[in-house]
Amino acid sequence: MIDEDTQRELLRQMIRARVFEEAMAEVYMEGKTPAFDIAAGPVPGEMHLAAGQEPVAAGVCANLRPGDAVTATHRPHHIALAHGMDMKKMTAEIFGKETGLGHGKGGHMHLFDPETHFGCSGIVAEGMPTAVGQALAFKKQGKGNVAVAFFGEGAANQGAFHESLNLAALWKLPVIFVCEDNAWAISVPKDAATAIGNNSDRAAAYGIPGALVSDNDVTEVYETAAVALERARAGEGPSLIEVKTDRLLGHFQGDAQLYRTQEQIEELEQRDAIRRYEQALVESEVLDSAEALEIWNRARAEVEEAIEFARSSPYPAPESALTGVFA
Amino acid sequence: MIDEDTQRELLRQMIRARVFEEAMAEVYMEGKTPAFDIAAGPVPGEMHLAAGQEPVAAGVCANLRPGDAVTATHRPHHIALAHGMDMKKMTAEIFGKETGLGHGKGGHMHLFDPETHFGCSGIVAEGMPTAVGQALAFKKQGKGNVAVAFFGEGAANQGAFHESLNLAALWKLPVIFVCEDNAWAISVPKDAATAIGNNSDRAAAYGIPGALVSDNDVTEVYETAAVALERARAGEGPSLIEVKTDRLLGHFQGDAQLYRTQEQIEELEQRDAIRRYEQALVESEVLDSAEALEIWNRARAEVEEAIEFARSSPYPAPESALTGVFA
Amino acid sequence: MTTAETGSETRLLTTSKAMVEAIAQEMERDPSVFLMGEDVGVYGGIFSSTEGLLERFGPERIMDTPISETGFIGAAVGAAIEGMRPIAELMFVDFFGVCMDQIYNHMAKIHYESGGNLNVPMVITTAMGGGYSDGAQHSQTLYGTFAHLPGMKIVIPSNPYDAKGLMTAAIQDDNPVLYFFHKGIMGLGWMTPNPRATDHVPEAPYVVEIGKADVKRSGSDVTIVTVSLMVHRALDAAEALAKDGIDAEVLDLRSLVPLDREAIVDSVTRTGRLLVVDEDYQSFGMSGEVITTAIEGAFDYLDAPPRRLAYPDVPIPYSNPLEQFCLPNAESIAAVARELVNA
Amino acid sequence: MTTAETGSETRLLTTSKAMVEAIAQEMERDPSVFLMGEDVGVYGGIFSSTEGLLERFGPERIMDTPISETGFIGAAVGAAIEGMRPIAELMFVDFFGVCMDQIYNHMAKIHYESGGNLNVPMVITTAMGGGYSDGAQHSQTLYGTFAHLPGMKIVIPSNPYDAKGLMTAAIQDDNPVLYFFHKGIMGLGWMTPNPRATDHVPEAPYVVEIGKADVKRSGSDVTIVTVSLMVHRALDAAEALAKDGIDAEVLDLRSLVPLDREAIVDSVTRTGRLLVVDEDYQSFGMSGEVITTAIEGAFDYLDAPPRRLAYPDVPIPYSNPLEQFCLPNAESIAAVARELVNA
Ligand SMILES: Cc1ncc(C[n+]2csc(CCOP(=O)(O)OP(=O)(O)O)c2C)c(N)n1
Ligand SMILES: Cc1ncc(C[n+]2csc(CCOP(=O)(O)OP(=O)(O)O)c2C)c(N)n1
Ligand SMILES: [Mg+2]
Ligand SMILES: [Mg+2]
Repeated sequence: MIDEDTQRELLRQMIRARVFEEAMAEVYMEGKTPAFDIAAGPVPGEMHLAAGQEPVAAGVCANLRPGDAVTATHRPHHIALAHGMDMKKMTAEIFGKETGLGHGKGGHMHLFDPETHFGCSGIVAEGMPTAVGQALAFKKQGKGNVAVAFFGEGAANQGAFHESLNLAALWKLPVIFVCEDNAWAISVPKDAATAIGNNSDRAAAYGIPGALVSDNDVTEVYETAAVALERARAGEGPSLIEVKTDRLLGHFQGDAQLYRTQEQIEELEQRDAIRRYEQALVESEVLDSAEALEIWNRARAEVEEAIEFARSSPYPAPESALTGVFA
Repeated sequence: MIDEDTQRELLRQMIRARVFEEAMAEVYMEGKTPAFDIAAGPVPGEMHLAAGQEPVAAGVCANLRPGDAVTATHRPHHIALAHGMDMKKMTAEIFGKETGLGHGKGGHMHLFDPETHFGCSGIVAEGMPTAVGQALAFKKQGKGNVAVAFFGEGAANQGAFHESLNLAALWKLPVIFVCEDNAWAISVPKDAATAIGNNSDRAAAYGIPGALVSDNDVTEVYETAAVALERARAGEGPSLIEVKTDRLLGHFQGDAQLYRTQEQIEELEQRDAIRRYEQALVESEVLDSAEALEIWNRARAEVEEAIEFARSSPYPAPESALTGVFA
Repeated sequence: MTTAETGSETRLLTTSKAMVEAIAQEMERDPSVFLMGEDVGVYGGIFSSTEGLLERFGPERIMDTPISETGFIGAAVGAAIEGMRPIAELMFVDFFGVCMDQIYNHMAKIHYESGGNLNVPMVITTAMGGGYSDGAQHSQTLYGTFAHLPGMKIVIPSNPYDAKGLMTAAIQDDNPVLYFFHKGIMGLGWMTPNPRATDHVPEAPYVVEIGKADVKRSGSDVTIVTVSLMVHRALDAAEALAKDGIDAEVLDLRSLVPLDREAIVDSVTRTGRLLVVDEDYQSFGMSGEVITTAIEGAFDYLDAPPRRLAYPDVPIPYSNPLEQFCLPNAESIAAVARELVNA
Repeated sequence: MTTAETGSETRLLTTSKAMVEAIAQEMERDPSVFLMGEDVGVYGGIFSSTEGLLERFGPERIMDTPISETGFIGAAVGAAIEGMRPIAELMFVDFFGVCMDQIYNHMAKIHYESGGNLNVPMVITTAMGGGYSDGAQHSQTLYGTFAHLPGMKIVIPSNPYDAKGLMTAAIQDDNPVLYFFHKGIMGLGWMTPNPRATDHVPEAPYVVEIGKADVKRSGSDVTIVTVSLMVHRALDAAEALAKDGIDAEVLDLRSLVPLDREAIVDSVTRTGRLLVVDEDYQSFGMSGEVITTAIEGAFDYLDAPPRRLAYPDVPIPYSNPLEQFCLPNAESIAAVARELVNA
């Protein structure tokens, strides 16, 4: 049974991420209407939002300790926030500003934060070996820390998945592999890409535990991750966790989603995991509706502040592009 | 029960390969003594011999039909021969001669033969996707043919293994994956590289059958391959077969094998699968000792002839190096 | 702008539609052609490079793949040596690192290693180029990387007409061909509008020969050699230069392998001045090769040392002012051309 | 031949032993240094690049890996950003295609993308080069491919002294460094003997600065620019040329990134003639970059158009006469140099 503080924290983290993503969806369209130009507006480039996938990030990251590392993908915001990344610096990076994490050089798919040991990569599955290496370093340094690699179900058919799991299992490294199975890789459904139903079954190919969380439930994610993390911290090696989750929006903003029906999308919205969890906490009296509303409002204020910070920050000097290739 | 003709043929193929490898081991040293120089002699470069692994090649290839394709690795001779490659052209290629399969451009790791649909690659595991593609072509062409990818147990930890198996399983392609588990990848033993004991267990990660042949027995290889091939020809998709086999020699010629003991090597020699099979056939009266000797003698004559052909063939014109990049 | 005469009706097409038309016509003509890649089916290609093909040819010939580039590009190699003519899409060229072994150690070498006994007739299509803040892993051009490695032809169209004719040629070629399309020339509704991304294209199939550069604007004072989107920037620069009385020739290489060295030498011999514009990283790439070609073939005709304006040797930054600072554009091209002419 | 003064005893060492000594000394000094790769343990590296290290440092710091280059090179990247200083061996550079994404999209870019907040202090060691009939997938040099892509330093020693000093520098560098060693300079007992592969090497640790070219022979008539084994071939050629009264300077670049453009320009300014010798594929690579550098910096000092002698743009053939035909050697270098001087 998860204690009540943690339950409220899980809800809070999911709400923060959701509010952030919804705000991004709006900001992203600024300057891009009426004629959509991907390069235009305060937030240019591709924008992959994770609305619907918050339970995975919140449930896993709530188990992490200072010094634990996380690598994420092209869809990193919910994870970065749950792992404690500074929302202002993150937003400023997404706006391409000097005050951003990478002074505008990284962008939305390249959020690197030494403070929270967070990194991400836009190359599918290729963030996974980084986590393996972080875990290797932790083991060598005797730190007791763990690394977590998040990746999509689409990534599980890439060679890097296989090599990462084998290496981590072989060397009994403190790393957790978390597959966010949102059923889609852009327009390609999982069953058109993956020869079996559940990636968690692939854990057996490496002799490690594989756990399946089948309905995007933050409680179950939390508890499953706790077991895996305990194992990792005890020096018993990696685990693979697969969470069936939902991608409520398009692959990226602007995706017309012609590959799925409006009904399918509405169905996902109806089973929204955050609303479900919020309701459950209210019903079990962990919080009341007013407190829930307060969480939403605080998240809105925090996100607004972060966006305001990003907006009002200066762009980096153009010629700074030429520096910083080497330390 | 395998019919007697086939039994004799299995023995014959294994013996041909063994005699070939032993001859190569000798020829390879020509011009390299007393001071070993890898570039010297009639057969320069790396030389990976497969003595000990003949049951895998013979047992699988005896099931193949004209038009079936095979891809092999850096250690390809036994497979090429069992699959019907012309021994003369193959030997000439290994000698770098104009009469070789690739007119001297390929060499020992790059034997390509359109007649037998044979190819190989020196990059570990990267020959596997080729076989998947050949199977894809056969399916599209409605040919009823099958492709077979041979690879080592070391290759099973490379990303290409994973991608190939998933793709083949997903598309139900007529392809067989045959892992020659000789327990070593150069100097690295399997258990220092592979998180689980049997690669055949990895078949489950792709929802395909995985079969284990545990003692380098050509009969068992033959029968296991027969099942897999039937399945493939019936349109039911790929299978993974793992054979525990023995590498009697070093990784390549010149390898001092400091990573294993002389005793270990002798143990392997003592359980030599060819001698065992020969004895069994004599005991079960499939052939008598004279007939067995005759097989050895014929193989020796064939190999000698091939080497003689290679020796007496001319080198390609040096400037031919510059042509043939494009068709 | 077009050199070939086809005698057929032309229509205004975007580059992406022209490219798709070539694929469709070759698929009609030759049943051994099929296409594989990520999101090439219902989605029609992230950059509309396969739009409408699934509807027309069905899922057996237009195949969505897992995210397994080594797997499916390797499978294309295997299918090609068995007589098929696969087209495989690598969604962004930036992803080459996950499948390069199949591309350069297998696709590009098997013909040679086999002593000519096997052909590998396949096409890899891939999107390149930045300018829209897609960051360091989604904005590169990288054609120099591929052009350095022998055994594959490298084709880089700049406009709809060439896109169609070069695609037809690529599919018909018995060799592996890498076909790079710049996102900014495709004529996509969601990229910064580019008037040159739509043009008259003949309906009937035709071939633009691989290995022939094309003078997109002739001039007498300076030769600007480049490819793809930078052809458009160079043409804009040439217009500005014309107002200053500088007559620039714009040579579109169209392919890097084979490289039309004769065309480079010929143009430089006439103008005496060379500027190479390159969206790929500056060092060890196209700009050095083109300049060296001019040195080897037209040294005595040079009135000034050749110049280059390339993407600097830095990863591609995300932030718009940073990225735009790095990219050559009409103004910076014209500025260097002026310096060169006045040198 | 050596420029740095270390004041310590020297011994005759092969290149491989000099390289290993640097690794061992850095591992003694800095507990965060460790080494991973295939057959780096008991075997000691296929080309003796790690000989004796396992015995000395044990399996925790000298780690044999599975054949999973993406996995373990990626793990090196992850370990590096967490404060370790890994050395990862890619057994042959020819295998880069199975792990290039980790190398150029991760190792080389994370520092830049992070706005300088993360360092990736790691070394990739890799064997290159042919000449001994190892075929198209095991004989390449490929340094041009890596030098084209920003974010990693490229170091290519030619002799024992440089091998040690550059290795020390590479390990101490806070940036990713690719360290290419040519099999033919290692001094292996089983390769064609090479007298320059053994030389005096100081016992005490020392650094050869990355990014500084070295004049291996000074001369006044022609500058021969090259790296690694081709430095030896060029020195042999220079001896032959001296007999003809031609005084050749041999400039060993030692690193391609950073490229010591000043040294190239300086030498060419003095000699007026440039020959680039390159074991990598000719086009779109080192030879073009060096020539362009000379054009940019010393155009007015050139007495003749620069020349290049490179590996031709063909995959590497297996058969000895074919491969030797393609490789530059002392005779062919001297022949081109003579043409250049007499031009
Ligand atoms: C190696 C590689 N191939 C293709 C892509 C293009 N791409 C980006 S995201 C994506 C889909 C990823 O699907 P999944 O792993 O399920 O993550 P999701 O987008 O669902 O979060 C693809 C194909 C890429 N970035 N990297
Ligand atoms: C991608 C790649 N990495 C490393 C090598 C070097 N190498 C050649 S063979 C070999 C061992 C292969 O072991 P295994 O797959 O078990 O085949 P075996 O040699 O035992 O037949 C290695 C590491 C290579 N050729 N390709
Ligand atoms: Mg997904
Ligand atoms: Mg093995």
